[in-house]
Amino acid sequence: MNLEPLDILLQTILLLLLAPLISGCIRNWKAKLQNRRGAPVWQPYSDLVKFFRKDMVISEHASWIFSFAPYVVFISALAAGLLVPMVTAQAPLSLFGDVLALVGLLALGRFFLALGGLDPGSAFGGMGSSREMTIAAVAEPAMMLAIFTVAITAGSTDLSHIIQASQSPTWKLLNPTHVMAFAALFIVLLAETGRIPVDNPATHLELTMIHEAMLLEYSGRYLALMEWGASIKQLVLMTLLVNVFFPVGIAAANTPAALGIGALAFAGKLILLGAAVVVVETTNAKLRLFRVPDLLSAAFVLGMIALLSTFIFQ
Amino acid sequence: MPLLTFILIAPVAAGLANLLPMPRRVMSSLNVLAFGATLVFGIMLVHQVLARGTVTEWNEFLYADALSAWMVLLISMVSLGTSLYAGRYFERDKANGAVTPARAREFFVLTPLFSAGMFLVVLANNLGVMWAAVEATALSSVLLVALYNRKTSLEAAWKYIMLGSLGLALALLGTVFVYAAACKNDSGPLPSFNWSHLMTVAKQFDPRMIKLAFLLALIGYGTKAGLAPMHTWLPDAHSEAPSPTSAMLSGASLKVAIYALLRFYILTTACLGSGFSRHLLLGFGLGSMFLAVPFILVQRDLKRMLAYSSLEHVGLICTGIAMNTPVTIFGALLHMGYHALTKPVLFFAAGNIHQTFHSLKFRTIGPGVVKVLPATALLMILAAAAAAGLPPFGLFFSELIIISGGIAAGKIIVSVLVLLALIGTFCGVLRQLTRILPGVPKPEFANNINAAQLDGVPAMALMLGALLVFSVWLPVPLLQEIHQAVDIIGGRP
Amino acid sequence: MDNFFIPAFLLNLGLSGYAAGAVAGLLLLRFEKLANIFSFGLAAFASVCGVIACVTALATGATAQSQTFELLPSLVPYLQFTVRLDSLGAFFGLIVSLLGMVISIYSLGYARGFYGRKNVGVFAAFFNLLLLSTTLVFLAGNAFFFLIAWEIMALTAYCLISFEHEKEETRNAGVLFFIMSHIGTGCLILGFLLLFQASGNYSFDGFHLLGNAMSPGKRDAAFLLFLAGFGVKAGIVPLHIWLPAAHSVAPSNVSSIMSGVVIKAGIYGMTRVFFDFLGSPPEWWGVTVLAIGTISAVLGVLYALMEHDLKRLLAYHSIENIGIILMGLGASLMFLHSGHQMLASLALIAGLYHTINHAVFKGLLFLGAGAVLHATHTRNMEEMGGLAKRMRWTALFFLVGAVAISALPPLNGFISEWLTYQSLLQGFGTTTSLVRLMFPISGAMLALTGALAAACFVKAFGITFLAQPRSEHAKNAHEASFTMLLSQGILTAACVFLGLFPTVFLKLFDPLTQQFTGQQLSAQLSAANGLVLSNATAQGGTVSMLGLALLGLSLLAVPFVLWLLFAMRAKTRRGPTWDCGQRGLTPQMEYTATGFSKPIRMIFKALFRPHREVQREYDFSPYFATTVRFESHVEEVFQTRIYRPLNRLVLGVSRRLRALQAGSIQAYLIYIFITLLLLLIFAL
Amino acid sequence: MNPPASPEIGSQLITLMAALMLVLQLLLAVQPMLFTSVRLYAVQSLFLAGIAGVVAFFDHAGDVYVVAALTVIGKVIFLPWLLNRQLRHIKITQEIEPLLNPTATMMVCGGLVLLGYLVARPFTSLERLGNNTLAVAITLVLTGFFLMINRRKAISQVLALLTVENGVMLAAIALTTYGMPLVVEFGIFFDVLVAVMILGILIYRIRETFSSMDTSKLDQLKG
Repeated sequence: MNLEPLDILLQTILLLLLAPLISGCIRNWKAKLQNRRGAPVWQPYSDLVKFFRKDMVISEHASWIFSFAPYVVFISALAAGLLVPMVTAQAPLSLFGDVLALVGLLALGRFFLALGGLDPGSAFGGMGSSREMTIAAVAEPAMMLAIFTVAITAGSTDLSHIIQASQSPTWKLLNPTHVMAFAALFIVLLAETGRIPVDNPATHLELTMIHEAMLLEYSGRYLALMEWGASIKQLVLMTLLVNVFFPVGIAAANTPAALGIGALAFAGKLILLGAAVVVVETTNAKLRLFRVPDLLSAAFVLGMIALLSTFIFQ
Repeated sequence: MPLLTFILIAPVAAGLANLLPMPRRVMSSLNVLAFGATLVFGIMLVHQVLARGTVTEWNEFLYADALSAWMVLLISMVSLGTSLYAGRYFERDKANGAVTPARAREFFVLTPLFSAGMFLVVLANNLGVMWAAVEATALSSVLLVALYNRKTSLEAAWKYIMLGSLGLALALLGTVFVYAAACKNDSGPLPSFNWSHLMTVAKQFDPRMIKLAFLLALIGYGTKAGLAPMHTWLPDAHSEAPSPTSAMLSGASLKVAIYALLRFYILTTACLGSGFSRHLLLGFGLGSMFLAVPFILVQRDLKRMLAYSSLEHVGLICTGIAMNTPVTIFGALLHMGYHALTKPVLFFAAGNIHQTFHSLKFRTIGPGVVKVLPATALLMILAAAAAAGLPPFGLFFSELIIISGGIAAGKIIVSVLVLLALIGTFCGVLRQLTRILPGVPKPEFANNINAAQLDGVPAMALMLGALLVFSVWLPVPLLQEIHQAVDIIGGRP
Repeated sequence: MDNFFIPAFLLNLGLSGYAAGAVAGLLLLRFEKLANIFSFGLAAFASVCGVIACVTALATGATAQSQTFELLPSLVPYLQFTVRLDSLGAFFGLIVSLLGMVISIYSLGYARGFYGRKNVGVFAAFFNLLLLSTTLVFLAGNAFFFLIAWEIMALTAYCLISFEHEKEETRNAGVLFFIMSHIGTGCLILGFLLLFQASGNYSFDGFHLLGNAMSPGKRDAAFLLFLAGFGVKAGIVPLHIWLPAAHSVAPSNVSSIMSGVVIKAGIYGMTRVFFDFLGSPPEWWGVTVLAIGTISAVLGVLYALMEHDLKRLLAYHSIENIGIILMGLGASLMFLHSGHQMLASLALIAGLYHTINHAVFKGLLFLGAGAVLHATHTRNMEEMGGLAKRMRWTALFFLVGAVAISALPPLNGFISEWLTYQSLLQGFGTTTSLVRLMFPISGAMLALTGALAAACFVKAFGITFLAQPRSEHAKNAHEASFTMLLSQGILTAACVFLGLFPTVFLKLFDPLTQQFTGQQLSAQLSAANGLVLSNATAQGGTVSMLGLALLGLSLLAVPFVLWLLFAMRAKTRRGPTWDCGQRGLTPQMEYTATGFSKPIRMIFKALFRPHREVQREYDFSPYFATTVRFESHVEEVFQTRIYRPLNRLVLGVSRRLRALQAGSIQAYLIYIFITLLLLLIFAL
Repeated sequence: MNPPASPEIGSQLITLMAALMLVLQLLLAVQPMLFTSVRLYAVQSLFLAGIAGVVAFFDHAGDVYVVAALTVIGKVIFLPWLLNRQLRHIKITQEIEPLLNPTATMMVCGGLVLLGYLVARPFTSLERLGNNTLAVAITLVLTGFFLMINRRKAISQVLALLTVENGVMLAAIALTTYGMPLVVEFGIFFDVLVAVMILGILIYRIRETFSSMDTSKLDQLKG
């Protein structure tokens, strides 16, 4: 497998442009579902531009870590995105890293995000970092179990290879294993992207917020990078979910037709998943922090069952 | 030249000379001189034994084989170290008013006689004479134990002499039985009671008598050697005696008693085959090892702890011999030697500590000896590491050799037990010494830092140095000589 | 043999270098500066020799079959002072020499803190002896010799741990360490004795694959004995009890060498015995090791999270990483059982790669912690903070170490855990028995461990280096001296190198896997001519830290372009942190280390059983307290449930037995009398 | 003495005296007066000497006369004198409460006698003079031992020790053709003398420091 600069460039652009749109859509549909008009779907773009234009206020207690974190968060998410096949079955950079590397990159981003939250020395930041790392810690095993299930059935940890394998006729699309693994991973998605019932992306109420609490001291282009990074991460996880479990219509070859179909299918799947997220967010209330582990342990158990069923069905 | 005679005469001469009023310096240097001489003679003796097998004098009244030669070396080393240390020790005691000059002289007179007795034990050919000599060592050392004339030291001396002489009475009965067996054996008017003779005819002895004899000797000489449960006098005597005497008792006298016991053991083995005597000795050896552990673990007194560790080592030596394979016996003899070099150092260090802190209770001494007596503490740490069986000191080797030999001979359980006991002792010693050696000294001692700092250090350093050297390198003749001793004990001609 | 000449020569040079260093330290007792320079200088020189020797030996294949030479003539039966350089020995020799070199350099600066206070000469001498004995542990070719080196290692380690013996805490920690280690040694002696009984001598060559010739019972007994014996040294749960105490009270360079190298002696021993001596393993061996590894990893990191003593925290992470290493070894044993040589080598490499990685980054972290202690005179993280501004370089190095130990790309920790994941995942297919569930489960636990470790080091770095200083000490902290920084820099570079160029380093494993599993993997493990690390399967599954790093750098273009487009004119100014309007944010308002790990403490309450105590003083209503005192601490369940009761039992029994020596001469006479009667009756 | 008397008479004499020694031992065991004890010991030693003499007479063994002489000088004359002197010096006349009351003491002694006979039985065939002298000897040793346990006064413990020693000597005479070799006899003899002297010194010092010679007070050293 050789690297194609064009693919890399295209996918990078796709990630950069698509990510804010997704968050915009989700926000908008949520409003609709709650009988509000809601901000337009392209609101995030204008937010980002605005943030970039603005001056920055940096806490006097902060050290260089504070300024270093946004770049790491943003770039790690972006790099992770280049490891996932989106429209084409062959991810542009799957040579550089498999699904484990992807998890690793996201973790790297989280690591520096949390440090950035601690650096200014405000109680909110510390609280946010603490909770973020805790939830990530309990989410990680569930995520890994789900991924293992897929990786074991596909016999590889290479995402492109997993998806190619999933397109092979022998692949049972809706076998219980994958259903449960999907469920587990979906819960993890909610946790990782800071959605209700784990976190409330809209709130700035100190007792409930997690992700926002860490960003509280950020402003200007750093804030932009942080937000953007977050939405890219969300896009990456959603892509992972949809493309691994519903590999329909992914372009196997680089013919325009195939690409077109692939793009459409991809968009369609994202819309569906986004809708699912919206429904969950509107129909649930945010959980108390110490109930969250129960949810995630449920995800873990689902992953376990998924594994056991692979064990049974093989 | 009549080596054996010289070996006996040198210390006696020194002791008698010390009866005359002389300054302390002269007396101690006389002792040093005498024991230096015996050491040299001992080395020469080793060579003669290697050359001729056995050395006899006064038409076979004195008799030395490899085993005796080995013992002679040990006794001389310990006595030499002791007399090197004793001089300054009693100077300070006099300064503290702990002893009167007369009593100090008593020490310088009795110690050489004590060693002379021990030399006679290992050189006597006649078992009866050997017994008398053992009794003599007991008598000469009891006054040394009582030297300080404190209540406790008198108590210790009383227990020592009573238990000791009782045990020795039993040992005498055992000796009588052996002699009786000899009488029954040959019809001559007055049969020879010489070891060299008995061994030649041991086969024909009446087994029942020899059995009884060995039992009595085991209890009798076992009392003197401090085998459990006859050991009860040992911690008292060792802790109450002046440190040089404790060193002599633990370093030499215990082993001499073992030597006497060994003679009977060899005889019995030759007569009855190894089974009977071996199992008894094994039982007592292991018993002593295991009894020592709890007493060390919860000990409150430094010198008593050292005494119990001696008990443990004696037990190990007996176990090694009782396992009765060439390797284990070799290990046991080696262990004797290394222990004789190690334990005195510890007692000397204890002596320095006692004179500086005026107590031996761990609680009173408290932490921080390293700060108060740096040199002593350092040497003590090294010696303790050696005694606890840590490399690079020889006791680690000898212990591992004994255990390996046991395993090689298929005695797994015994070896495991030995290992357990050793670990237990290690933990105890470490726990106790950590209570006193490191740390910050109590305020009341913080001021007399460096007091008596270098006294006795040369003696300790000498013995420790010897231990270290002989741990990594044994002269070939010595090695051969130990192997001969192994054959003697193992009953292989 | 000629390609063995250079290593042999250098080894001798190195060993004698250590010895010389020790002697120099003792000779120059009175001149501390000279002692410091000469002794540690010689140590550094010796370890450089060691590094070169081991690398050349591994690279030139001098270790293909083991090479031996006698160090000294021996006089006692069974004992030979055989130095034996085979691939495994050389690999661990490399670790000890590398760390030894760096830490000797560090000590040059660190030991200055002892001037006038403690005796630097003695310290340096023990340090050299520790390095010497540890090297000999890895190179001994004779079990007897091995045990000697092992015990000397323990002895010197004990002396170094309790070097600052003025504190009682230190003394107790030292005793605990030495007792545990001695019990472990007891197990080792028994284990070796079992082997010895089978082979008749103590030579390691004679032990090779000896287990196949032993009766299964003895073989399993030996396995368990060695597992326990080496486990104590490695600090596996539940035998780890000594480790946090000892590592935290020791001088930091000692903690660094202990955690980086000495506990690895346990790993060395297990690898040596399980793969070299005991022959083809039954399945339950691998399962046991894997299980123990998993448990140690999870519990280690959980207890680490509960600590706010920086060095105890790092110590618990040593337990965690030992667990991860054992996961690799255990998996490898299971693969050997099921006859998958290729996977066995992969798992073995994973374990050993993590061994050197842990050595590097844990060494680095302890050195960093040492620098922090040096500057703030406290181990309590709650009194630190804001050091990133005052100790820029230390902060940078510590951060790299933290990222590495949290197994985050692009550093070395990630590589070895990636290899572990790979072997675990592929392990699932190797058997159809239920046992295979072990693999994904321990994989998931590994993930949990990794995430918790990340959390823990966000806390460690964040609370220590970020935000405002929480105490005067922290406020007046100063950067460490040059040598201390240099050494940390070297280890940081090592972290980066081992992360970015694993395929280069993996070549060194070839002789090793060749020796134990008959496979050479470095070729299959590297793809795209060495730029990419592959999992050696056809289905792919590749990772390239180098690639990701370059990608990351090139992606910096994006923010740059955006900056050009929009933010050219945006200004940046400093302002106070948002303080909710009441002016002035004080350090007391910052999140504490304890607070940071509170959620986790709550989640795992069942395990931690935290002791919590709140005292409120109030005038009229408890909701308006005038003063509040909050106390909370977590004590290890092993401490409270196993070790303390055991200790009490032993001492209690001993105290009872003291009554035997009651002081009455009549009683003593009775003892003898009864013995006499019994013997007489027995003789009848 | 030209007509060599028949061995029967000798052996009967010996048996008689041995029996008397045993009786004295038992008396010694139960009666508390110290001066009496010393006298009893002296008489017992006299019988020992007598036995030695008889043996020497009937076996024409010159050495054994020496043994008898030594016994008389040492144990019948010197030691009792020494002990009496001590007793007078420290003005203690009574053994107060022994551990066991006389009845129990006697019963224990009876048991010990039994054991002594059991132990000696295999060897009775080997004895030339008088049967079961050896049994008496072993019994003396055992009872003497028990006496040491049973007594508290330092001096009576010493006495007990000396009776043990008597038993050993009796065994020596009973078992061996012509007694032990002279050198050994001398060695033993002087050892015993020195031992008693040293014990005397110790008793004296103990009396000085403890103002009592009750050995059950000597229990400071524990553990």
